[in-house]
Amino acid sequence: MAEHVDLIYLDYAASTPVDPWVVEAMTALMTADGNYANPSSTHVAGRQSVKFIAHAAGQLAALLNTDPSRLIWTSGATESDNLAILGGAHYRQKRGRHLITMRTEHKAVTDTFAELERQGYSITWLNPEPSGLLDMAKFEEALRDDTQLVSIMHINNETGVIQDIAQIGAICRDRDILFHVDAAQSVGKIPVDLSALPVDMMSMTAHKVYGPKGIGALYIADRAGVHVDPLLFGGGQQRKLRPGTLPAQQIVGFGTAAAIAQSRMLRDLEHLNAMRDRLWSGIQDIPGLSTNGAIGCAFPGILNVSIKDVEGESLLLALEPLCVATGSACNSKNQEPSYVLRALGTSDALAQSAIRFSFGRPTSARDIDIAVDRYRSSVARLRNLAPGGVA
Amino acid sequence: MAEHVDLIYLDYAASTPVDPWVVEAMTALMTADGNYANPSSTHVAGRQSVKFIAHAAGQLAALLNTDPSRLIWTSGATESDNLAILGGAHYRQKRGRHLITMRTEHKAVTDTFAELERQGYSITWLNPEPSGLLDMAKFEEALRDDTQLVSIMHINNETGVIQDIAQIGAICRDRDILFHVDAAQSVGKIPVDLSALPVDMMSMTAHKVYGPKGIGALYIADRAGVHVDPLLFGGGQQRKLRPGTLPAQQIVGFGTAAAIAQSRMLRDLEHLNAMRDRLWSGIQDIPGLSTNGAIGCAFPGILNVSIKDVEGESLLLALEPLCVATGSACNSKNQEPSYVLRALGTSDALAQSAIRFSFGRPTSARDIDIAVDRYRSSVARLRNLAPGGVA
Amino acid sequence: MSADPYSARVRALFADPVHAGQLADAAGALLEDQGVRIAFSAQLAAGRIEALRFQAWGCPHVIAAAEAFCADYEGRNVAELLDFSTSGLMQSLSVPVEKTGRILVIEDTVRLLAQELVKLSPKEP
Amino acid sequence: MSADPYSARVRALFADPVHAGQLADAAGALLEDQGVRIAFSAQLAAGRIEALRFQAWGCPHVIAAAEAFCADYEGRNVAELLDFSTSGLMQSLSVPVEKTGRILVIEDTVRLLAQELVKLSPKEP
Ligand SMILES: Cc1ncc(COP(=O)(O)O)c(C=O)c1O
Ligand SMILES: Cc1ncc(COP(=O)(O)O)c(C=O)c1O
Repeated sequence: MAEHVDLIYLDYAASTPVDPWVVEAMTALMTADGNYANPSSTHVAGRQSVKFIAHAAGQLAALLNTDPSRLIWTSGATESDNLAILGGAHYRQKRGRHLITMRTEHKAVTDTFAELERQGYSITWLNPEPSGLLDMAKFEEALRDDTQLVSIMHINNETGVIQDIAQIGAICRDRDILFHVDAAQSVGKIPVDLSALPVDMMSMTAHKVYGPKGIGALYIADRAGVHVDPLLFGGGQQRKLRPGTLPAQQIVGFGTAAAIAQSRMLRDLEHLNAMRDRLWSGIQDIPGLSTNGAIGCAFPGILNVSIKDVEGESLLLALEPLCVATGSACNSKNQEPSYVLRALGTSDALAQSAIRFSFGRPTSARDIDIAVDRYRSSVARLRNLAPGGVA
Repeated sequence: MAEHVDLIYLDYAASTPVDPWVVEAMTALMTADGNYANPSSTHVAGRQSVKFIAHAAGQLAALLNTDPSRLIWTSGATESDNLAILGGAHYRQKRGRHLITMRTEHKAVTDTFAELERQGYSITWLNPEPSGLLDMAKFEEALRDDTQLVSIMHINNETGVIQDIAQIGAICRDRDILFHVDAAQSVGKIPVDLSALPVDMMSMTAHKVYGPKGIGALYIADRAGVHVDPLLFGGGQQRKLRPGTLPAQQIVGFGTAAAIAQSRMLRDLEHLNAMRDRLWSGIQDIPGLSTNGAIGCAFPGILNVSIKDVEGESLLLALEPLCVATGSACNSKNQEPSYVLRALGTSDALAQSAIRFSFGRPTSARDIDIAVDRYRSSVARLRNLAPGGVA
Repeated sequence: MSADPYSARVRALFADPVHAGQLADAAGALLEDQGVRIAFSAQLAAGRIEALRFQAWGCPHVIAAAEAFCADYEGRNVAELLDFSTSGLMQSLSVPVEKTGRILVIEDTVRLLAQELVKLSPKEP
Repeated sequence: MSADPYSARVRALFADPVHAGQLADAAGALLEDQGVRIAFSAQLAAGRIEALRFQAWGCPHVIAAAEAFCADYEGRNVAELLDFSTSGLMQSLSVPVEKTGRILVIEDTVRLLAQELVKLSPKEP
């Protein structure tokens, strides 16, 4: 970040820089001597845009091992989540109005279910185990004859905990329940094989994987009974499921990012593992430290730790120039302790001290070392500042 | 367009190339040494994104002479139209369920009203005069005690006809009716002063005015009773009216495009006038030629002409390498004659032959001369090819 | 969104329809249906179609199909016209199915033309 | 979306709270409320506050406010403490209104401290 040469960015779960190849591919679809035509236009220039979009759909589909025709472009995972959940629930409402999700989902999911609750649907909100994982027995108990839709995320954005979507999906498939997965944090980061996974709908977004902000996709499986009612109406684009001029440069940005992610996924994962382990081994001996979500169940790109007797907001400020998150990026304005960590059973005081470190391709050992240093010294300083004697 | 050096692009009403300054501003918000952080993040990097977004909101607000806080970012005019119309109708539904629009609106408006019709709202669909304009007496006749929302576009995307939104708005304001304007084709092209216009909501999009595709805005006036129910739910961004990570690079692209548009609007308009007049004077003497929409009521960036005894699809192909449109870009796949032109009273046969030429900053006199030449020779050739003797 | 709606062959035939026109002193047939107008004219010599021309008002597929038909049947026996069907043209030109009706107008016009030509042909003994 | 939640002054006071700590052999006050813990300790000399220190567990505004208070009142008369109110601090540090409750904990602790100090001060005749 040009203006802030000293910043150490460790917030890749909130957003990533755009890969230079992605920027280049996008630029080629914008400039006057590029392909800027409206893909809805029938003329040669319009058809050229269509080709670029088709190519990008192929790239994203290849990453997911699915057919490009199953992908609906949206403005991001938030819209994808809404389309899947509102659209799926509305489409299935005559069959039943019971839906299941977890308390640890992203706001784009929980707020959407809350809207369906206002609309008269019945929602079961499941709590995770302290590890962060969903207990399968509890899940099966929650299922009802009128259950029509289940939405469980893949990688949790705060803790990195990875749910077993294959197992959850198999249970849903058995009972012909729509299964939606918010995969905003996993697509392009860990393997996702939609030809093998019993997933009906999957939300994704480009900006968590070195693509541009403001472009996402919803995968909709080609299976009887799997469909959504649209949320937006207009020019009939995308099989009337999501109208509006297709933002070709954004789509090509997402496609290029997907292709890059596919080509280097194992390398990326190794790197993230190394960075996470370096950070963890640098701080794990601090008294009163604990992880949020079991580290063994978690994606290595995220490490979320709480610390006893340290106030979270002051810790965050003391950590500057580290750019890290407290709660989810999307509600980090909120001073309330994270509802996700609370659902894990973390006390308010501990939840309030949570810091989410998240790593990315550009993260270096030096970044981690600075982070270790800064975290240790900030904790020490704030503890030193606090009065003793009161619990 | 690199691959098609010979193409003559005259479809700027469908989409425009992105201004190089806009591309540059966008790139700075994407690259690793730029400002790529999530604007929802509280850390220094996140706050930097927020500043860029605030600057862009200021640029767009300045173009419209309004306050930046009145603008909601969306994925384009389609979403803005949906948010205004569905959201406005839902918000006001307890007061009444009668709504008014015109048959010549864009699909993003007509399809949204059709959805409200399915939801049980009562819609009055007004026809324009043959000029394309709305007759004020007919409009006032259509108003009812339970009318809650009126949506009339500013510049028509097919004909260029400009509605008198000041007058329509004044009538609505008198009766406390929400007045929404789809200004996708006018913002940045002709003066729009929201401090003076009695408009409650206005939809706009960047890609018609040398900004990127996939970013739009909805203006919502600061007036009692003016509000919308959200369509999407999530992280609480944008006063809960439109959640999702703000796509900073897209917003900055729109803002930059708005600033450029403001600085050169009169120059642009002069240029478009010259281009339109040059084309018109080059073809107006062709027997059987007529304009769709009265040229005197139209924005000079668009010239829509029909021609007797010439089949539209063949004309379009014969016109290659001109990139022009038949109907609206968004339904130009559709072989049906344009519903917009039909609503003007144009016969099916004439509507089917309609060609929309639209001009932009890069349009040159040479482009126009080639277009004139090509149009004349194509018409002559196709007429020559046709059998006589049958009406 | 769509790929190019016209095959290379349609584009070529549309761009240069060498059989466009009307023959003087010739048998002809003219039909209008499905928003399409087709006319053929033919000159015979000894039971053979010596020259075949078309006129058309219609979409590029119709024009290309009419041109392809003329190019194909010029020089053939009148009797062969009776076997003409559009299915081959539909395929070779990759005409989208929704345009079948229009292309059938060509078939009907060809049949009309064949009837006219049969009348003119020297009867076989 | 938000601007920097901390004013430059808050940032400076938080970064370098020179009055942080606890004085030995001093009067003190400690309060916990609103999720905030504050302690002050003070040494007197001839009715004046010779040294003033704080300890705090709380958000940056609380820490900065405690530091600002100490810096301000060191050297002053004990009696002046009784007039202390947080409204000046709220303004000079641009504390957001939703944090008023927390800052009032400082005011309460100061009042406690003042009571302690008044007990120790030589009575005026
Ligand atoms: C798990 C999860 N779901 C949804 C979202 C929302 O994604 P977007 O910003 O693309 O709307 C995010 C990130 O913000 C996320 O982490
Ligand atoms: C009048 C009008 N309204 C709405 C739209 C839709 O805009 P967008 O492509 O930004 O969704 C367009 C252009 O396609 C338009 O011309």
